[in-house]
Amino acid sequence: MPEAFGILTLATLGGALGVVLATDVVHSAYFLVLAFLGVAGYYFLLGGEFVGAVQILIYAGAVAVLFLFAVMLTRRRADPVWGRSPARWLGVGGAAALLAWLLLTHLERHPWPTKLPPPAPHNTALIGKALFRPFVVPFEVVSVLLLAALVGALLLARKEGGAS
Amino acid sequence: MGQPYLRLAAAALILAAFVLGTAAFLVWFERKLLGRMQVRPGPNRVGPGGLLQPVADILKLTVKEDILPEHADRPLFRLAPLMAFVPAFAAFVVLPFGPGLVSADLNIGLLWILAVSTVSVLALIAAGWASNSKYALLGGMRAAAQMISYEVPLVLSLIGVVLAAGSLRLGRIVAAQAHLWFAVPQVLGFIVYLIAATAESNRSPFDLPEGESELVAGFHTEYSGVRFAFFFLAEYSYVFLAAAIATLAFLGGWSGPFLPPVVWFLVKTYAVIFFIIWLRATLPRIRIDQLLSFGWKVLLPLSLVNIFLVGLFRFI
Amino acid sequence: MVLAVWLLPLASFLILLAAGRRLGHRSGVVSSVLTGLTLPGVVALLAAAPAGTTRLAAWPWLGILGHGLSLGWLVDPLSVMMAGVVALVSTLVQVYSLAYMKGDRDFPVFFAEISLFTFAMQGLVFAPDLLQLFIFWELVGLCSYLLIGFWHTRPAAARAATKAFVVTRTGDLGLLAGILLLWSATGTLNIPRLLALAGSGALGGWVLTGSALLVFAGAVGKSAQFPLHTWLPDAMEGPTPISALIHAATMVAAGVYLVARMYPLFAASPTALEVVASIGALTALLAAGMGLVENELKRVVAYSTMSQLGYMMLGLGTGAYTAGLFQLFNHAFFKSLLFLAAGSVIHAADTHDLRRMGGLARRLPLSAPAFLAGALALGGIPPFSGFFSKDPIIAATAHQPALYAAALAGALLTSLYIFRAYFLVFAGTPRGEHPGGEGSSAMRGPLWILTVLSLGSGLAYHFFHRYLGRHPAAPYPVWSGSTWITLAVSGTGILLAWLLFANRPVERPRLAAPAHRLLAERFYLDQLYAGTIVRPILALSRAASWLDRRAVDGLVNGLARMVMSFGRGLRRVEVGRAQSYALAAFWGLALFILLLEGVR
Amino acid sequence: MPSLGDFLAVGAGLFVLGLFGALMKRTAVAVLMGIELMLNAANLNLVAFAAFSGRISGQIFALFVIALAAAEVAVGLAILLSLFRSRATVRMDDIDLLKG
Repeated sequence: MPEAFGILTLATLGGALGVVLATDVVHSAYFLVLAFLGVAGYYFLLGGEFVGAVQILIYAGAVAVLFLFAVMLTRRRADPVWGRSPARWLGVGGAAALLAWLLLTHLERHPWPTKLPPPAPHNTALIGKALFRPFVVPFEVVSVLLLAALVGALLLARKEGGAS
Repeated sequence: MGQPYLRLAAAALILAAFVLGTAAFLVWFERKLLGRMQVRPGPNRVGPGGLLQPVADILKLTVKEDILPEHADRPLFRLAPLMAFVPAFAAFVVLPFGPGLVSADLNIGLLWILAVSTVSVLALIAAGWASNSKYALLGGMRAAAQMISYEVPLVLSLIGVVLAAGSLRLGRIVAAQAHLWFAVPQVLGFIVYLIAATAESNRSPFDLPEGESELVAGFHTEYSGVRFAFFFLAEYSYVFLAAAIATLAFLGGWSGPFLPPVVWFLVKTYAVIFFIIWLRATLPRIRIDQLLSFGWKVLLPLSLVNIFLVGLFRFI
Repeated sequence: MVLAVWLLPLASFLILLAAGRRLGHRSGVVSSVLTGLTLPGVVALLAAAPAGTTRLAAWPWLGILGHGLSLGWLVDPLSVMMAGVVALVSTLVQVYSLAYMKGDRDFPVFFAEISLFTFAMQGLVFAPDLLQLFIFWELVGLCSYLLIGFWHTRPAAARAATKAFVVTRTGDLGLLAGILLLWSATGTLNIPRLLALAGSGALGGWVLTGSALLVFAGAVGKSAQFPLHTWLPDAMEGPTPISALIHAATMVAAGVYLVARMYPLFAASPTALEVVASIGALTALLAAGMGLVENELKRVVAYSTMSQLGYMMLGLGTGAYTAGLFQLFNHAFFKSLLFLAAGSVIHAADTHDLRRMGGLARRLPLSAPAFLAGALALGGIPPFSGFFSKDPIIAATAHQPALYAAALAGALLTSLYIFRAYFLVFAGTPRGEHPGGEGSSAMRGPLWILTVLSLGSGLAYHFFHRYLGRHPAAPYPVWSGSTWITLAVSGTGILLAWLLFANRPVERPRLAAPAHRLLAERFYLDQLYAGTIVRPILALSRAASWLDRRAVDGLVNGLARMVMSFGRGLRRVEVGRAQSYALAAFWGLALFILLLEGVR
Repeated sequence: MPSLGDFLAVGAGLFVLGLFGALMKRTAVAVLMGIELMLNAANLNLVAFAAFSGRISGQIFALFVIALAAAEVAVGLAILLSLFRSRATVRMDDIDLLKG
């Protein structure tokens, strides 16, 4: 377990770092996939196989592909962070450092539980029931939103004057 | 502490051997079958009935010069074949060959296979992109478009099975077919699945990403040697995987009289593989726009009808 | 029912507002039909509110210091009568306007404004609360302003509209002051409660008299009574149907209605009643005199309106409550008739000037008798309706010699001026080119109906008296001792008019020249106002304007310049880049969290 | 055995990196990637809390977030494409129509 956690942390944070530091946006996208997979691994570790599988399916399978398509269609690859102005570095770097410091000091102050309660045997079934009983309304709202996003994205991405 | 990892490593090793062996065998199987269907002998020089032909091929590929195209995106170029193979391998992990004969019996097995296999799109795009060649890039993009399009009917056709079995665990799905194979009540879903799975694994008549007459060899045009072998391996792994899922989800899995379950499983799987190869030998390649509109306008509605019917019958 | 009567015109207004342009000419039909539909509602109300009953409905609307202002309705014989008049005249006038306004560029706007007016008028009539009454009172005033200035491209119309607005506003100020006075004295604006207070004597002394007189000031302005009468003749710049509806039958009668509505308040104060009666008598006399020398047909009718409103006030002031209201009722019909007939005449003669008309009787076979019927009703000749209301009013003044003399003199002048107009228009030979003839059926129908009503509405005398009677006291007899005198006086007027004006080619000043000038210049009241009120106010306004431009604007502009320069500074920060904004937002959040940390 | 705090720390790191990327990158696509990283960090926290509290709702929330993120990416990239078509740029610094 600690070993798995370590490997996943390496993958996740390494991937995220790669996203930020890669000069090629395509590389960023693949680093992003690494981070996504790492997060999915955490979900498995935490007993949420369903969410983990969905994470792989949606993020690694769909979102990442969308990103790659967008990169290739907009034909811009180089994006080095190193070329930004010192002021920008100071502003953003300071902000990030400040946030990290704030979060980590707060995390340290609190005694967190270390023992995971035994995972429910029918985790996926539980999720299904929860989705269709107490969470039906948000579920339906999300489905409507997805439909709206689908139509919206289609309209936006269609060529001007849309043939057919 | 070391115990579970040791077991994991052993399972992985066995699986890897099996995947490699299966892929190699499939290469021979397909070539031989295609040859017979086209009234020619097929491979017949190396070993009995040409059975050792794949071994020779692999030896040849490993010793071949590894060519890196100029201006290629080196890290991605090197990574792409692995990316293609690893998801296939990961999918095998949850595949049950018989009762209890499974590396990791996840309770979301089917979903896991679906999720993991989508990741292989990334490999095709990476290969196409990194080769810095327009044929490769076009092939990669086509592959991505095709796989994303057929992912939808594929998943939807399996939802009917999940609904009927009430579980995502592959073992349970097989058990639910003790009396009747799902292929019978859900014949619509079965057909949709077969077509979509064939398209998913980029096989003829849906082999547009590597259509020789248009794109040379598609996304792996620039690949040679071991890297090419990996793509080859991955493709045949997917064929096996697709057939195995068809067996598990629609054809009653390993259940059958007299023979041991593993044999039944392999027999059914190879029957499906035989059918897929038969398709390749029979049908011409279709056009890209036909491909996409067929997926969205025919398969998708059909799979939805299937789900509706299953729900209706369960409700009754 | 009330809601239907009240809100149908509003619906019509909203429809025309939204779709007037698209409806085009059909908009008038829509409006007429919707307004006409309120008539059955009024009939139903009449059946539902028998004499002596009061139904009150009010919903709290705005709370101020615990006193709820409410919106609702008050249904009693008085309001039902007035609503009936409004609905009937409004419907007839709209039908008439379908033809009269045909081809006007702003045809739908015209009907939208009439609908709004009708809605406002009904709201005023049914108001159970003085504040609601005031709101609709002002809305009615606004509609009047809009409709007088309907042809706003004509400078005279625009000026007349402004004048009407400003002059009536002067009276409204009094009304508002009266309402505030009543509010501060009693803490309620509910009309029945106020009236009960006034009737029980709980309200007395100077508050009672003061508030009554202030309310009366509002009525004076609306009803064009002396000294706030100057706007009404000018208001004739508006379209003739508007003159008939607003400036004869309904809005100007709202002043009389207000006095009747608040009658117990006046009845409790003899001083107030005296003032009402005196003003009424004075207006009746003066307006009749001015009408005598007027050369514009519509203005003659307008003066007669003022004069008749004076009679109504006189009736109310001398305690002839039902007679005064009956005069309002009858007047609404015969005065609309006169206006609509005058409209036909103007339509046909293409001129407003009496001196250029003549001999039109043959050309206008319907309008001539219609006008004659209106004139006879106005002159108080039996059996026309005016007789049944005017005679009791004059009879009621019999014990007050001054008022009686004024009323009789007014009656003489009334017959004289209206028959002067009649003879000048219809008798004799034509004195000008008269291109047109009788209007279309849409114009003739209302004329017919109003002619019948002018003939017949007097017969409702007994019913009206029973229905509206406040006191159990015996009704004034239709035929009393003074009736003979009144009839003789009116007859003399007609005879004089015939002698002086019939068959004369061109009118010559028959009266002594100075008197004629005095009357023609309307007693110099406009000039007086110009000198004593308008000019000082203008000077004050100029001073205020200077102060406003230099001091106030300077301050405001300075502030604006400050804000602008501040904005210019800020603009540099607004580079339009989402990332910069996000960064700034994040820093703000981070500093906020840090601040919270520090506090803890 | 990692504690809840460890998961939260990973989430925090992921969030900080995502923030850094979203604010620092020049290409709009890369900025969107940073935003996705932040969303993932939030999701990780949700699932971690859900697991350690033994309740399922955190996972449900994570599912919702995943769905919404997918929609957001689709629409965001579609906007980007139309922007690229009309202005031929995806540089964040060139997209300054909000300028005052």
